[in-house]
Amino acid sequence: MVYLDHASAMPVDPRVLAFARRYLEEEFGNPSSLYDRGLSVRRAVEAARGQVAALIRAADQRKIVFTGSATESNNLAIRGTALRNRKKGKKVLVSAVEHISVMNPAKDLQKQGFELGFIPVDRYGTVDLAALEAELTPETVLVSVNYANDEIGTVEPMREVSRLVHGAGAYLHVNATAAAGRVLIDVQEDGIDLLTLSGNDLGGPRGAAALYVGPGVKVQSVMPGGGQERGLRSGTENVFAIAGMGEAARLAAEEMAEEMAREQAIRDRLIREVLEIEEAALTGHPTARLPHHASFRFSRIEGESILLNLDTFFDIQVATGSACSSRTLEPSHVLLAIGLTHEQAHGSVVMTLGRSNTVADVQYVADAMRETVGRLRGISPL
Amino acid sequence: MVYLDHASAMPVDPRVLAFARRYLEEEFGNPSSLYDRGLSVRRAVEAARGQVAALIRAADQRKIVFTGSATESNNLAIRGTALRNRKKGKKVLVSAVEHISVMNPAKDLQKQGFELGFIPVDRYGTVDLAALEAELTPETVLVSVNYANDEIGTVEPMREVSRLVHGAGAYLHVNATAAAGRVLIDVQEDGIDLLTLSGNDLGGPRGAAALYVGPGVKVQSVMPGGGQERGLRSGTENVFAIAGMGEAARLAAEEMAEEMAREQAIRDRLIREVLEIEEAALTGHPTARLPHHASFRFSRIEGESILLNLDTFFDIQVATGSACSSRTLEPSHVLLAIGLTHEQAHGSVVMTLGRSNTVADVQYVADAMRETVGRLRGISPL
Amino acid sequence: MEDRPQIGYSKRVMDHFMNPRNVGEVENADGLGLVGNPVCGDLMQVTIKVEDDVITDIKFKTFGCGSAIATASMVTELAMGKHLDEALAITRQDVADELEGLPPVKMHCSNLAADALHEAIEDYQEKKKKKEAEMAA
Ligand SMILES: Cc1ncc(COP(=O)(O)O)c(C=O)c1O
Ligand SMILES: Cc1ncc(COP(=O)(O)O)c(C=O)c1O
Ligand code: FES
Ligand code: FES
Repeated sequence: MVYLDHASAMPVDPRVLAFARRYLEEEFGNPSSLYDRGLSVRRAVEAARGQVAALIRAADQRKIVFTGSATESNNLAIRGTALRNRKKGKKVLVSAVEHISVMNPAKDLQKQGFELGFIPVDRYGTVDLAALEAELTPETVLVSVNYANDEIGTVEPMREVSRLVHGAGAYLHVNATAAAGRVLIDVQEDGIDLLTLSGNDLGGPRGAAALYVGPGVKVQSVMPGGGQERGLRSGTENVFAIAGMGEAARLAAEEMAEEMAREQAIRDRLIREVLEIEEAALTGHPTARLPHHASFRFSRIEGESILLNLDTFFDIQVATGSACSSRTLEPSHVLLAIGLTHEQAHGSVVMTLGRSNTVADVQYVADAMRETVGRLRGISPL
Repeated sequence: MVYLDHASAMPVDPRVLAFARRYLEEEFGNPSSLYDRGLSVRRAVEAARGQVAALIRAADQRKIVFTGSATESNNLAIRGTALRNRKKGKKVLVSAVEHISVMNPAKDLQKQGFELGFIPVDRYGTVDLAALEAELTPETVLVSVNYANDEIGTVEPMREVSRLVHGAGAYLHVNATAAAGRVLIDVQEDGIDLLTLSGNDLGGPRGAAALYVGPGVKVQSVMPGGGQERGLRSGTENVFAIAGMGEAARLAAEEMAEEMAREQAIRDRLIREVLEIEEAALTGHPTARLPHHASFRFSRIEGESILLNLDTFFDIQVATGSACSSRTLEPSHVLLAIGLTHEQAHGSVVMTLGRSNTVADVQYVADAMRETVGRLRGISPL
Repeated sequence: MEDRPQIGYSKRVMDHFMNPRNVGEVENADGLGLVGNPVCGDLMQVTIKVEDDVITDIKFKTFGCGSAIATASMVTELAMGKHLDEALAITRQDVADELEGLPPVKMHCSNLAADALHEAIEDYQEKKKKKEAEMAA
C-alpha cells in the first residue's frame, strides 16, 4: 500500500496514541468537575492548549479555543466574528479557493443580510492582491484566506494579505487546516487575527480542532450550551482528542523542519516523474506550495476512474477534485477558480504525503500512474 | 476510589475500546473517500448507525444523524427544527428542568423572535401536563422535554407528553442523554420526533453523539460545511468515536436489563442508608427515576464542600448542583424548578452509578457521607 | 436493520470497471451514438455493426467515472446479438440492475450508457432510411 491521501485522513501517530489513550480509560474525568480527577484532566487540556499555542507562536495560550472539528472552528470564526461585529459593517470577503467549511458559513451570512465577496485567484491559486484591495471597504468586517490550499497546495502570501486587510480595519481569518505542522506559522508575524487548525491533520485523533482568537478580537458563540471554552464553545471537552492534538502539535513543532524536508524531497521527485507522462500538468503553484503536496491534471480522462484504477490495481490511494467524485456532481470550485474548464477539472489527481511514504514509492507510483493513464486513455473517446 | 459521577463522565468500556481502536491507527480513512479504505470505514459508520437505531427502536437507521456531542445534537434539534419550521409558527416550549444545552439554544431562538415558554414541573421534577396543555397553541412548533433528568433522576411521562404535543400538531424533542442505555426507549411507541443521545454516556468515547430525526420531521443544518450526514451535520465523521458509540449501544441493548437491575439494587440500598442521616432528603422522584441515580440534599451545608470532603478524605467522587460549584454562582435551575430555595439547593449531592460500583461500596459511601455531613455541619453557623 | 444504504460499487461494477468488455470502435460502424452528460460533462460513445436488424458487433469508449465505464461495458454486453427492437428496449434501470445496483448519485451514468446505445441504433436507422430513400430516388 502507498497511501497518498493524507489531506483526507491521517492515521493517528502511535506516539500520540500512547500519550493520549489514558484519557479514555483511566483519566476519563470531566474537566469541569471539582474533584481531583476533574482537575487532572483540566490540566491536560491546558497543557495541550500550550502546545497548540506554541506551534503557531501565539503569545498567550488562552487565545486558543478548542472545538470539535475544523468545520466547527471555521463556523465559529466566520459566523461568530461577523455576527458579533455586525454593527461595524456587514461585508465579508473570502478567497475563491476556500474550503467548503469556510464557503458555506459565509454563504449562510449572506442569507442573513451580509454582503459576500469572493476574492479571485490567479492560475496558480494565489489570491489577487489588487482585487482584494479593491473589494475592501470600510464595511468589511472579516476576510478569510486559507494559509495553503488542500487541493492544489498553494501557499498564500499571508503577510501581504494581512497588511491589506488590516489597512482596511477588517479582521483576517485563516484556515490553516492543511498548512499547520507543514509550514512555519507565526500568527503574530503573519498578522493573523483568527486561525483554524485541526488535530487530525497534525496526526492527532479526530474530535479536536482549535480556533486561535487574537487579542481584542470579538467573537460570539455559534453553538449555545454549557459555556465551556470561555463561553465560545459549549460541550464537555473531548480530553482524549484534545490531549492528542496537543501532543501532535508538540511533535510537529519539534520535527516539522526535518520531516518536511524529507517529504519535500520525495514529493519533488514524484512531481518530476509524473510530469513525464504525456499531457500531464501540475495544478497549483510550482514553488510556493505545501512541501508534502503534489497535484496534477491529465487530459482526456477522469479522476474518479484514475483513483479507482490506482486503488484496485496498485493499492495506491489518492484524491481527486473531479465532478464525478463529488456529492453534487460539480467539479471542485478550486479547480474552476484557477481557470480550468469543467473538462480539464475532470482529470484532477491530488497526492498528499505523510510519514509512511518513502523515496522508494516514487518510481512505483509514477509507473502505476503511467499505466493507469494509458489504460484509461485507451478507453476514452477523446 | 468509589466513582459516583457517571453522569459527568464515563470511562470508555474496555470492550468498546478494543473494538474501536482500529479506527485510530489502521483503518483511519475518510468515509467520503471512494477507495476501499474509505468504503470500509463508511461501512463501520453505517453499522454503528444500525446499532444506535436498534437501541432506541428506530425502524429506519437512516433516521440517525451522527453529531460530535450531545450539545450539538440538542442545538440541531432545537434551533434546526424551529428555524426550518418557522413558517408554521414561532413558539417553542421547553420544560423547566432541561439541560443547559437545550435551554441556551432555546433562548437563542428567543433572541431571533421566537416566543419561548417554560413548562413547570412538580416537586419531583415531573412536567406539569395541565400546564403543558395550556401552553400549547397552534403556533407551537416544538416542545422539548428530557427523557430523564441528569441532576435529579426523574423520568418523565413521555407518552402523555407526546400525546399532548402531537395533539397540538407540534414536534416533540427529547434529550435522552441521561436515559439512553438505562431505561428502555422506543421512539415509535413513545411518540418521539427527535431524540438526542450521547456516545460517552453509553460507555463510548467522547466525540460522537446522535440525533434521531423521525419520519417526515423537517430540520435544517445549524453548522454549514461539507454536507455530511445527509446535509444535517457537516464535518469529517469521527469514525473511532462513532464506531465506539455503535458498539456501546450494542452492549447497552444487550446488557441493560441485567446491569440496570444490578445498579438499581445498589442504588436503592444507598438511598436507604444515606436517608438515615439527619436532615437528608431525596431530590427527584422516589420511584420514577433512573435506576443508577441517587440525589440528595442536606440542610445547613454546601455541596461543593461536601464534594471536596468526599474526594479528599474518602476518594469518593460525586456531583453537586450547588451555586458555589457553578461557573455563574447560580444554583442549578433544576433544583429551583422543583421548588427548592437557594439555601436548600446549596446542599445538593448527586450520585450516579456505573459498572465499577458494587454493593460493598454502599456502607463505605454512607459512612463517609455521614462523617462529611457531620464535619461540615460542625463548621456551619446554621 | 433494514434500509442500510449501498456503500461503494458492487462487485459486478468493479468487475466491469477492471475488465471492461467490448472496448474500442467498431470498424466501418453502421451506427454511432455519442452522448454527453450535461451535469458533469462526461462523454460516452457506442458504435454498432448491424446485420438483418441484429447487432452483430458493438463497442464503447468512455470519458467518465468508474460507473460510466462499467455501465457502458454492461450495455454493450446486453445489446450484443440482440434484435434492434430488443436493444432499444434496454433501459437505464436494466443496466443498473444487471450491475447489482449503483449508488443513487451514479444513476445518471447508466442513463448515459443506455442513451448512447439508443442513439447508435437511431443513427443506424436514419442512415438506413436515407439510403432507402436514395435508392428509391
Ligand atoms: C443531560 C445532558 N444533556 C446534554 C449534555 C451535553 O453533553 P456534552 O457536554 O457532551 O455536549 C449533558 C452533559 O453533561 C447532559 O448531562
Ligand atoms: C482545508 C480544510 N479545511 C477544513 C476542513 C474541515 O475539516 P473537518 O471535516 O474535520 O471538520 C478540511 C477537511 O478535509 C480541510 O481539508
Ligand atoms: S461519468 Fe461523471 S459521475 Fe459517472
Ligand atoms: S461560598 Fe464560596 S462560592 Fe459559594
